[in-house]
Amino acid sequence: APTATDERTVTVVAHDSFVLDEQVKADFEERSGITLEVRTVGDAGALANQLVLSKAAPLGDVAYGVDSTFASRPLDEGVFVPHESPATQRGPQRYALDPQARLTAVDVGDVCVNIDPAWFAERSIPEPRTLADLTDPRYRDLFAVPDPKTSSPGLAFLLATVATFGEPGWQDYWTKLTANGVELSAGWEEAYNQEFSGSAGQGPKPIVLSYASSPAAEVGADGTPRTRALLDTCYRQVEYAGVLDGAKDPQAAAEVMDFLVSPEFQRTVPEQMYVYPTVEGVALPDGWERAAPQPEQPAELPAEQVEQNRQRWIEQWRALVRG
Amino acid sequence: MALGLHGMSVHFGEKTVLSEVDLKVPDGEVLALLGPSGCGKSTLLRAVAGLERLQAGMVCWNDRDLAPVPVHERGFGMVFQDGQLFPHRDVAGNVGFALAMRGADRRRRAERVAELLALVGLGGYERRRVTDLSGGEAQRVALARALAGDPRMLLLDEPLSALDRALRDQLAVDLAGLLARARATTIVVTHDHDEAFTLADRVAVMADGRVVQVDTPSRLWQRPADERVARFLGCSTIVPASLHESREGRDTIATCVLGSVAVAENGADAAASTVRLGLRAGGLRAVAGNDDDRAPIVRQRLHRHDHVRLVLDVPEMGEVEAVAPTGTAPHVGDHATLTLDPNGVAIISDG
Amino acid sequence: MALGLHGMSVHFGEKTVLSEVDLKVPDGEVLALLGPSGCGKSTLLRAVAGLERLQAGMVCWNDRDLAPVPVHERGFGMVFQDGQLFPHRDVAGNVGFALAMRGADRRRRAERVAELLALVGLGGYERRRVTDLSGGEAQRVALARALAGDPRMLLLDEPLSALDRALRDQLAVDLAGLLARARATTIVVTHDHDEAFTLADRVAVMADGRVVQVDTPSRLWQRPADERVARFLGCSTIVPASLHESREGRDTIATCVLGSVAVAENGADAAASTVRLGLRAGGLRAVAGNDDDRAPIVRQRLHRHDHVRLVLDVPEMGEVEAVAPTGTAPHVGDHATLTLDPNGVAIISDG
Amino acid sequence: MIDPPNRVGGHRLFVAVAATSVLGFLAVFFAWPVVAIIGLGVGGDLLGTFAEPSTARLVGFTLGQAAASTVVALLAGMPLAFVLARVALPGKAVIRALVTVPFVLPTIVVGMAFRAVFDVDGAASSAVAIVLANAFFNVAVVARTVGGFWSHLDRRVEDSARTLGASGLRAFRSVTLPALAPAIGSATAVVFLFCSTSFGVVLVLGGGSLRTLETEIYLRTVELLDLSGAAALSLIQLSAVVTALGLASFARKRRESALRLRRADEAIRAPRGREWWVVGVAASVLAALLTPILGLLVRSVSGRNGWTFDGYRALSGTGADGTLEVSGWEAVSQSLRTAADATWIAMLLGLLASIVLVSVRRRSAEAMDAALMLPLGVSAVTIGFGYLVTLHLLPGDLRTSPLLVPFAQALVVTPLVIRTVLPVLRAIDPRLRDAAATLGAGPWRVRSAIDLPLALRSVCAAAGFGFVVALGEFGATSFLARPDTATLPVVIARLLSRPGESNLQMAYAACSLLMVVTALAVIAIESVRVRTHGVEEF
Ligand SMILES: Nc1ncnc2c1ncn2[C@@H]1O[C@H](COP(=O)(O)OP(=O)(O)OP(=O)(O)O)[C@@H](O)[C@H]1O
Ligand SMILES: Nc1ncnc2c1ncn2[C@@H]1O[C@H](COP(=O)(O)OP(=O)(O)OP(=O)(O)O)[C@@H](O)[C@H]1O
Ligand SMILES: Cc1ncc(C[n+]2csc(CCO)c2C)c(N)n1
Ligand SMILES: [Mg+2]
Ligand SMILES: [Mg+2]
Repeated sequence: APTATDERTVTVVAHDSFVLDEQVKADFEERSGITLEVRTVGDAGALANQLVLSKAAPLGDVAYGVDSTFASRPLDEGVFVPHESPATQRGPQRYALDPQARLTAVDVGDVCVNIDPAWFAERSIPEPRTLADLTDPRYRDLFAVPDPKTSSPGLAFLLATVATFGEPGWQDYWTKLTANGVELSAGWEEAYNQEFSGSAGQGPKPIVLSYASSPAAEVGADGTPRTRALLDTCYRQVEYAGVLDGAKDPQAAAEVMDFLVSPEFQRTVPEQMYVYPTVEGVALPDGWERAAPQPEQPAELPAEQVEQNRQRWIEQWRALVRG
Repeated sequence: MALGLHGMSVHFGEKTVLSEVDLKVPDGEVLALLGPSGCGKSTLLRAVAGLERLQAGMVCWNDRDLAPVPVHERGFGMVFQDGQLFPHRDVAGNVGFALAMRGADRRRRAERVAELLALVGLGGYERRRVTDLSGGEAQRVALARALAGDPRMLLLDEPLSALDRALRDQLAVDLAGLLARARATTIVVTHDHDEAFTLADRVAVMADGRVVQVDTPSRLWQRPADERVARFLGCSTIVPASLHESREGRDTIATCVLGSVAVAENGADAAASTVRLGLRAGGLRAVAGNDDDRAPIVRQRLHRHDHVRLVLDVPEMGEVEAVAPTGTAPHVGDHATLTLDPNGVAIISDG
Repeated sequence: MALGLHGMSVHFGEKTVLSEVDLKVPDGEVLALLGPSGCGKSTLLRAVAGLERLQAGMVCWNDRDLAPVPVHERGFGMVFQDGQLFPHRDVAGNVGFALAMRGADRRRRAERVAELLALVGLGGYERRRVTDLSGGEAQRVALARALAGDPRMLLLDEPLSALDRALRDQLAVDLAGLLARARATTIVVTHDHDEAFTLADRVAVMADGRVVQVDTPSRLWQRPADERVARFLGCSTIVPASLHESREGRDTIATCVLGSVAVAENGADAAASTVRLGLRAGGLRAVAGNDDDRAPIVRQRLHRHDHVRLVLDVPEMGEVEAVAPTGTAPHVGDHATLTLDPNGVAIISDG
Repeated sequence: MIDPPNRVGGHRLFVAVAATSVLGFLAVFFAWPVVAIIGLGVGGDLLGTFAEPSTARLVGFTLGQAAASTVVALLAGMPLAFVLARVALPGKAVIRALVTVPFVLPTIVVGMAFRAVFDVDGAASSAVAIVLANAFFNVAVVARTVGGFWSHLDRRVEDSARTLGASGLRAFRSVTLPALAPAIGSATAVVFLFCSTSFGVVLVLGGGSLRTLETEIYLRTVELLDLSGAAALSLIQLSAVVTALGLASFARKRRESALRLRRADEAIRAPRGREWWVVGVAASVLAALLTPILGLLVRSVSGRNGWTFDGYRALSGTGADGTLEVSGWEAVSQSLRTAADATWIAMLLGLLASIVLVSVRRRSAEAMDAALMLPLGVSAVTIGFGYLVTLHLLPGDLRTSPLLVPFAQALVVTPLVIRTVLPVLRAIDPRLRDAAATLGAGPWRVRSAIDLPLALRSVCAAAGFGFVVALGEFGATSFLARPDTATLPVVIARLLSRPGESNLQMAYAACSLLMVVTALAVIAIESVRVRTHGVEEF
């Protein structure tokens, strides 16, 4: 068994949203004798691409947060080495991408349309439920969405429409959506913080694209969420972790991988990162069941299909929406 | 009355630099401004131009207060003591500036610039950078620049001080002619007494921020208003004297311990029988030799370009300055005989 | 030989500003540098100080080439023509600069600064900003600053030009005394001929980048090397003359169309029997009245502070300048009689 | 030919060493990474990217919006520069600090503020909003660079123009403006570069539809890993920047003249006549700058249910559910430390470079000057990704070193230091140095007794401004900073990327804190007063 005196450090290269609960981290370090260092390098896209670029001299030992839409490139480039934690079989295997098990699904995020129920209640307008509802003239000028080219939830939403309406149905859908006055922004930040009436920004629009987990952050003093995710509009993004080829201490890196799918860590991902654990049997925090239940049948597209078509879909979308 | 200054005062912070200056410069007159270093001459010119804020008083032109007229509409040309050429413009760009401000066309401007440069002896300097000029060249460019605008009034702050004597004499004469022709009212600061004579109709003497005397040049030299003016104008020896008419009754004779001399008396105060005489070095002529034991003794002897200047010890009087011709001047330690020369004698009228 | 310039040339681009200047200034000598505006005086001083690149030649000190000695190690103090006071230092900070560079302690520095300021008549000005000084005050500060370092050589570029006559005369005398005591070798550029006499042991005259004559002041005035120098030194009339000994055999007499005059002959070329005379205005004295029809006629009459300057038309000669005493000067249109005054007559030796 | 001896010797060696160090730094931390990352893309379809019609549109829009923003910033900045330099006003340090504050505001925050005001639906109104927002950031550059220089100009040159018949405005145009030209040129170049690499503003206000080379390079590099496309665009960006700099230096071909510099406080007086108009315009500009600032301050204390200090209270924590690894206060101290490091590195480099630039021949100076400006004109992403593929080759993997952040920031700050100090150094009359030399000052003493004090004000201003730039730097910092060494802008961006009222509230509070820290830092750095014996603050 490793002793605490071993000078073992594992650097986790992660996207900007990665947060490690201090207590859980301390416990792990105490238990394993491994010091964890976190290095964040940008959003999920930036992470994947930086891993590729720094393949020859990796930035760390373990990568956290490679997203299904960006996974194929690092896999093709051989950035990761296989490692299969025993816990992988208790959930993460559902999202397996790679027969060699070089990537392990560590969390899932569901990008869903969020609404501000109070806004609808005040005006006695029925709440929308599905993607199709959003093209209804009743919801004209009420929906804010980030651009799929410049924003990762924006891309997920485009994929949701593709998954829902198929090709070329998604294009008709977007034509209608545009005609219905969808508000585009470059980033999620503007759409959610500035346009959305349900957030602290108290913007003008009661419908916004965000995450299934967002309502958990918008819980008022009375303990009830102000906003609600439309669970029939979701698209699932899966995030993976893996051991980097060239890790200084592959053994320690493997231990960290095991840690990432351990219940101790998995339990923290909702509160820390607003995503859901991949491991079964890990309970969501109190209140999440009500405020941010996980959608049961989110849309999904196979990673390789996304990889192949992403560029084209974005271009088509651009042509459609931007004219 | 072209220019009138009435009770004009200028302060810099606590310091009063001009106090209650009254001065009138009639149309077309050239007034020379003389005064010790730091007495406020430059400040006076700047105030007239509208560049200094008056604490009190007025600057009038043809009896109209100039306070509401901004600097550039006064039509006053100025040569600054330190030139203040525009470093970003070449010589022609500097000289032609006033014309450009008036929208004169390019050809007209070039002609006038060439004309003025020729006047100041810098023909062909149009394209030179002003930062490469010698001190005297820069000063001449500044002069040409001020003349270019045909100003109704010229304010010249030591415009010729950096020039050698020959050029200076010539430019002073040229300038005098030019001023006379243009009938531009002018105030010129100068330290050169001869220049004041050549150029000026009247001379104002300043001291400590005040104008203490204004007179024609010859009257100023002959009748300084007080001892300070007299000393400033070169009278190194001041002696009491009595006035009386000459035997022929045509001249007034002044008699002092150093002898008697005919003085130009302008009537008025001939009555005052005791006055003080201010003697310039040239007012006392020394010749070697004097048998009297108590005769003046030469203490110091300095060559000047056309005479010798002596300092002599006169018993019961102290040191006096005198001149002697180069060839025959007494030597240090010699006894000498002093005579008064009317050209170097002034009557101080305050006494 | 303290300072020696050997074939020194300085160009600015195409332009030759100094060409092959040879000049020697022995230890402790004060040399005045005279010359028309733009002839290269300032450039010569700058080159001696090490501030200009020499195209050719050498600057030597005690016969050692100064080329390898950087400016700041030459120990040459300089007063720049336009002062160049440090705007970010007050008066004391400027005057004490050289002492600070040597690491003199604060007390010593303050004492010396006070002493020098008193010398230039600015006692108590220590804390004044240099940008608030009048022109003359600034120039005196620049002088004090250059003196503070006790330089072994002083290069003064018109150090007194912005001062009124009285102060200037006094400072010139003070400066002369100071230079004599300090035995500092000095080159002083001046436009004031009297100042050159007061200060200088010898005078160098420049023209067009060349030194054309170096002589003692009196010899220079009496024997200008050529017509140009003579004209530069004020000889407005040049006439041929013949030399012969006076009847008593003591003096040399020069005779020209305007009369005869005794000239100081320094032996040597007394042999040359025909020379040219350079006449300054003061070399011709005019008195009113002349019965000869072909006598000179007064054309112009200008008052100077202690005499009248006349321009007369002399038949078969053209215009000449002459002086007359203020009281008795002939008027314009009068016939006049001219006499030569030995003090204003120079013999031009080249001819 | 014989050199004047004061221009040779040890000093020349120093200049050589200084030039080598500065260029060495530039080579390692700028040229190498940029060349390497562009090199990775060169194999691909560069020509294809060049030829795309969208590329021409990108270039056009990038340069167009940058030029327009620069013009607006100049027009708005000049009256402020005048007021800062020439008008007697109490509390001018505070105004100077306020003018500087916009510079540090995170672009996303400013973008959102402008979005709230402008209806950014149409491309035209977005473009206008982009231009105004860019100008909003950069008015400070103009006001400070030009104002600092202006305060030392001798008012009497204007006086002489006035006596020659020039109205106040004419005198300004024909005499003051040419004298200010070097400072205006400096400011123009800097602002133009900032605006042509404007990123956050363009994204937020362009709503994803208006794109510039910078946003496109970012997307291609970071999201698409289309290195060849990015390389093509980077090459275009570089050549556009080099061309613009070249044109600028061609335009100021006329030699900068030595000027009579005066103490800064000498030309200050109460405004007269038409000057009041200028003061009025300056006041409006100031009001316009203050509006978003005040808006942010108000926003930071208003919550869903009225006034609240929750945001400020949250600063002592790490965000809701531990969004951050550091508390707000730790971020402040990290920001201050990093910015201080960046500032001293940049001051060192900038001053060395300035000395080199005034000491070498004009031609080489121009080239080196331009080279030092380039980091402002190259995308932070290009540099950041360049680091990724190069810096591990140096001993000690710098890519993960906390030192890299100040180095990267120094790269941006150094040109600013040079642009502020150099015009003053060049305006010093060389004859002052001559005078000092004749009084026994060697080349070093001349630097320390003449150049340094005369340029000190602008050196301090450069330090102050450089510090602010480092405080506000986001592009490179967000790439390189580790979560436990996050600076305030990084923290703010982080908070904004999370849902929840408390995060948003804390983001606004952090923004306000950043502004306050900035204002205080500017006031502190620039009020450094030097008064040794006889040397007054200049
Ligand atoms: N940097 C320069 N470039 C070109 N020409 C110059 C430069 N500096 C001076 N000159 C020219 O060299 C000549 C000599 O200048 P210098 O300053 O030595 O004259 P000076 O004898 O001191 O004249 P002044 O009595 O007017 O001061 C002048 O004609 C001047 O225009
Ligand atoms: N801005 C200023 N602040 C304070 N004092 C000043 C300022 N400008 C000038 N002075 C002082 O005012 C006095 C008058 O200055 P001014 O320049 O008018 O003198 P001046 O008669 O022209 O002297 P000079 O013949 O030496 O040029 C001087 O003692 C000077 O020091
Ligand atoms: C358009 C534009 N956007 C942002 C800033 C603000 N800014 C703060 S620090 C810094 C340095 C480079 O990152 C920049 C550019 C600006 N001035 N101009
Ligand atoms: Mg004066
Ligand atoms: Mg000169």
